[in-house]
Amino acid sequence: MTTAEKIDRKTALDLYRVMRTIRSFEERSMQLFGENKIWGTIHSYAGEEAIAAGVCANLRDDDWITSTHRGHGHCIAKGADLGRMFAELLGRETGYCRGRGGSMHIADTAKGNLGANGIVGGGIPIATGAALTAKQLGTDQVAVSFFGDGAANQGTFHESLNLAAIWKLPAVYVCENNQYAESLPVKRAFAVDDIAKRADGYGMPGVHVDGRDVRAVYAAAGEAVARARTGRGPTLVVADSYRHEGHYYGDPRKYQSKEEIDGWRRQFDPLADARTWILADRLASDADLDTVDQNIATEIDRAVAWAEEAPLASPIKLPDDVYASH
Amino acid sequence: MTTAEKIDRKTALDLYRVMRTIRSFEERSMQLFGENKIWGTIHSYAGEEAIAAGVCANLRDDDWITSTHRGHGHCIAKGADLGRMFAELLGRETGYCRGRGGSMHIADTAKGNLGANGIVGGGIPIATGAALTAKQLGTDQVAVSFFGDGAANQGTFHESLNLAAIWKLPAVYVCENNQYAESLPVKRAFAVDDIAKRADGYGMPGVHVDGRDVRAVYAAAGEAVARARTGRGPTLVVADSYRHEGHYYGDPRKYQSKEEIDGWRRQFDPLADARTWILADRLASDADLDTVDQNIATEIDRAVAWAEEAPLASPIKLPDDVYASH
Amino acid sequence: MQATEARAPAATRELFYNEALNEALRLEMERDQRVIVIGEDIAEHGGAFQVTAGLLDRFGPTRIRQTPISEIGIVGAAVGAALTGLRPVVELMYVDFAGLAMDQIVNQAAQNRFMFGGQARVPMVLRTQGGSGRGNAAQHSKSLEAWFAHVAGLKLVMPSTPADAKGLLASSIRDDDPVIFLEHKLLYRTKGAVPEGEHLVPLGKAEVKREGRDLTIVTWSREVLFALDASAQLASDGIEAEVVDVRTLVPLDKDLILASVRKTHRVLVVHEAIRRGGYGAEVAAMITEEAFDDLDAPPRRLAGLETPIPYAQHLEKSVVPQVDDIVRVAKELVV
Amino acid sequence: MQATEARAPAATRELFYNEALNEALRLEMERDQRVIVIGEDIAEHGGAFQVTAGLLDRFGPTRIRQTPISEIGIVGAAVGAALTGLRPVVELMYVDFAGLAMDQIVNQAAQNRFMFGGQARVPMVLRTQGGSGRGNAAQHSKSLEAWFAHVAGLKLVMPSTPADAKGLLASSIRDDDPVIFLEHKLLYRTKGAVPEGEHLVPLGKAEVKREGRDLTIVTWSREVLFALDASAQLASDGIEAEVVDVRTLVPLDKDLILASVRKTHRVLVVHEAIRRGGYGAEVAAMITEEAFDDLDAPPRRLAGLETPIPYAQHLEKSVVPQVDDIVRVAKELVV
Ligand SMILES: Cc1ncc(C[n+]2csc(CCOP(=O)(O)OP(=O)(O)O)c2C)c(N)n1
Ligand SMILES: Cc1ncc(C[n+]2csc(CCOP(=O)(O)OP(=O)(O)O)c2C)c(N)n1
Ligand SMILES: [Mg+2]
Ligand SMILES: [Mg+2]
Repeated sequence: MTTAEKIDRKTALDLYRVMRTIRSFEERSMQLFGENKIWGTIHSYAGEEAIAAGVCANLRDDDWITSTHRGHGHCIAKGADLGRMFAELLGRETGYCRGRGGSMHIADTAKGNLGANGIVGGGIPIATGAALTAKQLGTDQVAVSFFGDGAANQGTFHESLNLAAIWKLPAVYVCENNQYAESLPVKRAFAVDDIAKRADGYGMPGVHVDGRDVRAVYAAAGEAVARARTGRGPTLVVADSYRHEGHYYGDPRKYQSKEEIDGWRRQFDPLADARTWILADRLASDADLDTVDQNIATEIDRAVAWAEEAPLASPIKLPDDVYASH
Repeated sequence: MTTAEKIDRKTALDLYRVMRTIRSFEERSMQLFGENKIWGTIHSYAGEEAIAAGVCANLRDDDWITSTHRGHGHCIAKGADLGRMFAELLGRETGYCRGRGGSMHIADTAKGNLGANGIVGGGIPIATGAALTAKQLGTDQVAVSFFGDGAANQGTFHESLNLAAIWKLPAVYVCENNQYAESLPVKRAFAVDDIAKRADGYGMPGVHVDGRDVRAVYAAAGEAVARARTGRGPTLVVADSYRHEGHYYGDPRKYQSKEEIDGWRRQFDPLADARTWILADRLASDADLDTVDQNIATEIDRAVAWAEEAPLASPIKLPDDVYASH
Repeated sequence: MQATEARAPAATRELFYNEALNEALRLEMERDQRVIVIGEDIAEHGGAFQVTAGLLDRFGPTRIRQTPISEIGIVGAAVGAALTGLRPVVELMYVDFAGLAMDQIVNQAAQNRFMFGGQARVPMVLRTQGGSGRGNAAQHSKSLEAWFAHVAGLKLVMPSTPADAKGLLASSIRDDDPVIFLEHKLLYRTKGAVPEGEHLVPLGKAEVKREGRDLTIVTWSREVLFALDASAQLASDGIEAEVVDVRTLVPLDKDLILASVRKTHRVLVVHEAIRRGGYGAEVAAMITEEAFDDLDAPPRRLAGLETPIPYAQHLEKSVVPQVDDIVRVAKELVV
Repeated sequence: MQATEARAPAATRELFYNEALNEALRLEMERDQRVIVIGEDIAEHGGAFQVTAGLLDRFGPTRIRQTPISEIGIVGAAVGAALTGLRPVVELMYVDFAGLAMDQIVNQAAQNRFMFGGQARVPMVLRTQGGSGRGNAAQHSKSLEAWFAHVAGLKLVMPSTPADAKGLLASSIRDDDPVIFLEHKLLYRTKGAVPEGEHLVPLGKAEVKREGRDLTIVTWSREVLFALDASAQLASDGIEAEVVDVRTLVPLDKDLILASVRKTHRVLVVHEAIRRGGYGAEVAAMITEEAFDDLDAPPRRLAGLETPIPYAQHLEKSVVPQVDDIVRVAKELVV
């Protein structure tokens, strides 16, 4: 485990703000889904906010990420506009993908988010390719791939990490171990305790970090990003975490007991934890944090209202949107 | 490295016989290819005989193997009939696959050889499935997958080893590290020195063995097979080796220097080595071994003659051979 | 394989399509110890579409073998298991993931028997589901039957009703070749009468789901339901459409399709997959080749637009054939 | 994109098909630093079919990026590279290996632009080769164009001559969408006149490779050569076949094909891939839909038998259309 470092007020508040935004975004999406305004599927990132926040705080706008089906958090942490995100979920013309993508496919290429991905493990090679671009063009950009514990058993994980290692690419592989891949608990999916051990097999450093603690994630990712940016190659970061909700909205969670859920949820709440240490370290007051919370609540309301006012995505000429050149 | 154990006369002679048979088979196939009697592609196993021989000496007829594009050696070591092998290469009706398969696709299911495979890494999941059958039906059969260093960078390797580890399957994964995947040297394909290290990431033992020394292979595989047979789960065995010939018949080997080839070929000749230690350990005399060699030479001649006498494979009703039931 | 359709009809009950599949799995697993189910999320959760619900309790975790997310590893393990004595049924959660496992499906499962000169058989079923209609967007909504149809060595089944689902799944499990069994996500919660007990529908037999004299609609999977709805509307305009449910795309029941076309002289082929290179092209080309002189008009195809499936509900509907589209094109064809 | 065909004709030389491809790669790499080649065995060895021979020396190992055997990783890396500013050309050694990489080809490369509402483009080329004729058997001899044609978001090119190979590869590299570029293993050592310097053949344009009035043979890739040979034989029997080389399967040049059919009234579609679900079905169905009344006979298809490709030379020939087969079927059609 990488230990957390002391953090200044600005960073602490930034991290807190991102985490709170993600949590509030997820709460509102769930609500909208419950109201039948969003359809398809959504996967809540609640409980895992520290990972996206801690990692992306180390990134520039021109660094790249690839994200997952559980992608709202990564998108927000990389700087997305909430209104355009809601608009996407609501199938509006103003959505990031003009209603073509939905929750599982939001990209925000202007901010370096190359996209969520409905294919488990599908983003890992893509981030690897982005890192190749940086290396090839001699920039100091970094590519980060977020993926779950489940994705670590996909062939794409294996092939990509090896490519990045032999080519010393500026890539960071962030495995969000939220204990489950749908209904399959990690202990039934791995015969090895620490997923980070797999890094040894590729000849890259593997770091295991407490994904609840945004300071620890921030520090570990900071090291990995610096390593990548300075040409020292890729890193695998495994962050332990827990998803508060079911795998998807409506998951009956037959594979978990109520005790387990309640216990873990209490134990794994990076947002509550952040509040605690921020106060304990006197980096901000209760009132400061309440203000952050309120501002975010207002921002979310505005974003939803903006999205709901927008016209539905236009179905005209969909076939013309398939190719860039005709 | 697993150290070689003392070996008795019968075992030594058996191992020698199998290795010599493989070598002679390869020599003759190359010759037939040069005479335009075999077409397509052939990949010589010369130089790697100790691996197939050492591993398969631990197997029963009802144990399974999956093999590779470089599959003649595995096939012979698992007990195949040389005549039917040559007949296959010569496109005869009496060939193992009635001329449909050729060198890259010889199977001998009666002896548990589920088949060579033209897809690098393609046999690894299949062996895993065979091991699942053994476990499911409660037999004590074992499944061995042979594959190259190149295949160890395929997704199938990763996914299969993980499945076998979590399910404790009676499988043995034998990685034949002959230093190249076509023109790519292992040092450019891996950023890790020892491929066997990858086993750690799956929670299974990884053993690195000198693939030149049939005694070492026999011993290491013996342990792995015993482990599998007694329900203790899978093992990854990595055997270092060198292919004497090019990747395929006709390979110009632009990626290797003459010095390298000559040096390694001298250094890596499991058959010459075997002769040396068999004599040194007084397990057999020069004359004994010469007799073995001569018998094999005769057997090969007979096998080729038998194959050449057979009719060409019949093209009639090929479409009826696609399905088992209509 | 023997059809039971000739025997005295069994008692039936109304079941959902996914319940019918579940029943087929249960019965075949009871009948034959070698049948196992292997896939993601199929144990406690009962499968993404509840097709394996309750089977874990009945058969335990070794026969209901839940896997990590490793599509090619899983399909390949099924190939190996099938070669060595089991009869695995793989659940691939979405057909869209087939691109991860296509090598084992094609180069290994489909080709094994031929390539090795008939030494082995590969009795496995790959069950999966496709189609749009649930807002799952481009990576979870495709219809890929055309890929499988174009592979020598696979059989290909796409049932549209609960009874066919049960009967065809049982037949597929008993078949000695690799069978791709494609369900549709919007069929799972459709209901229909399903025979109790053993019920086998033979592979390779299409069915006339509605008789008519004015045109033949050849279709499969969810579009069969759309075609039946459309036919009802057409009937009220005096147009009698015959609806042929292909059911098994490979082997294709040419005789039944051609007999219908020879009766109606007009044919509309409908499917949800994109039109370009869809299996509808094969069906249309086959009909033209075999029944050119019986045709009063060229076979028409109505199929998905050439786009990935978009997310938003109204967009999604706009790219795949709906009931109204069938009515419209059928009228054009008959006029 | 602009065709140079209208300009003054450039000087030509006789080149092999693989040399022509090599030249296109070299020129495009010189022209645009963002073009890189990525694949197995492409460096010192020069590619399994010598298409990248000499490029390592010229451009070095970072632009001629030789990879381990990791098909899905490689194709996925190309997708990521294309999204972020490079223009990668992937060499997939055999199209038969596409089953390992199909997910990245389809769910990622092809769908990216649409799925994300037009935010990005994926300017990559996947070069690979298929076809039988070298005794490589079932896992190294397939023709899989029908899979790619059935994917929304891919373009699909299959040149038959060295000049087209050069001109279409250059155009594909300059195209902003993912292009699947399918070569044929038996074309590499065929020769033809190839324009020097910049030579672009536009995507989406078929070409009449031989004019005729009695029937149209629509075909692509290696079968174009067979069709030309067959046409010569037919001519000596007084039958004048027009040979249309489709060149780009997606987008398909319907106009040119239909114009030919409207002239000859009879059409034979020939391809090497297995017939069931082959792209020939699409071409035949399209022709029937668009030119029914111009047809004197149903479009015929001549294609591969529905088997994996066998190893032995005489078996291999027996399952894919040969020159004699074309002659025979063409005669049946014209009588
Ligand atoms: C290739 C593929 N296989 C299966 C699925 C279905 N699926 C969606 S999410 C998921 C679990 C992913 O687990 P993990 O990677 O741990 O991410 P988490 O959901 O826990 O964040 C599965 C199996 C999929 N989308 N893609
Ligand atoms: C999936 C796949 N990719 C590429 C190839 C082409 N190919 C055939 S053998 C080979 C090298 C294999 O290397 P390795 O696994 O080390 O086996 P070796 O040939 O050294 O025995 C390659 C790249 C193939 N047959 N299958
Ligand atoms: Mg997880
Ligand atoms: Mg090797």
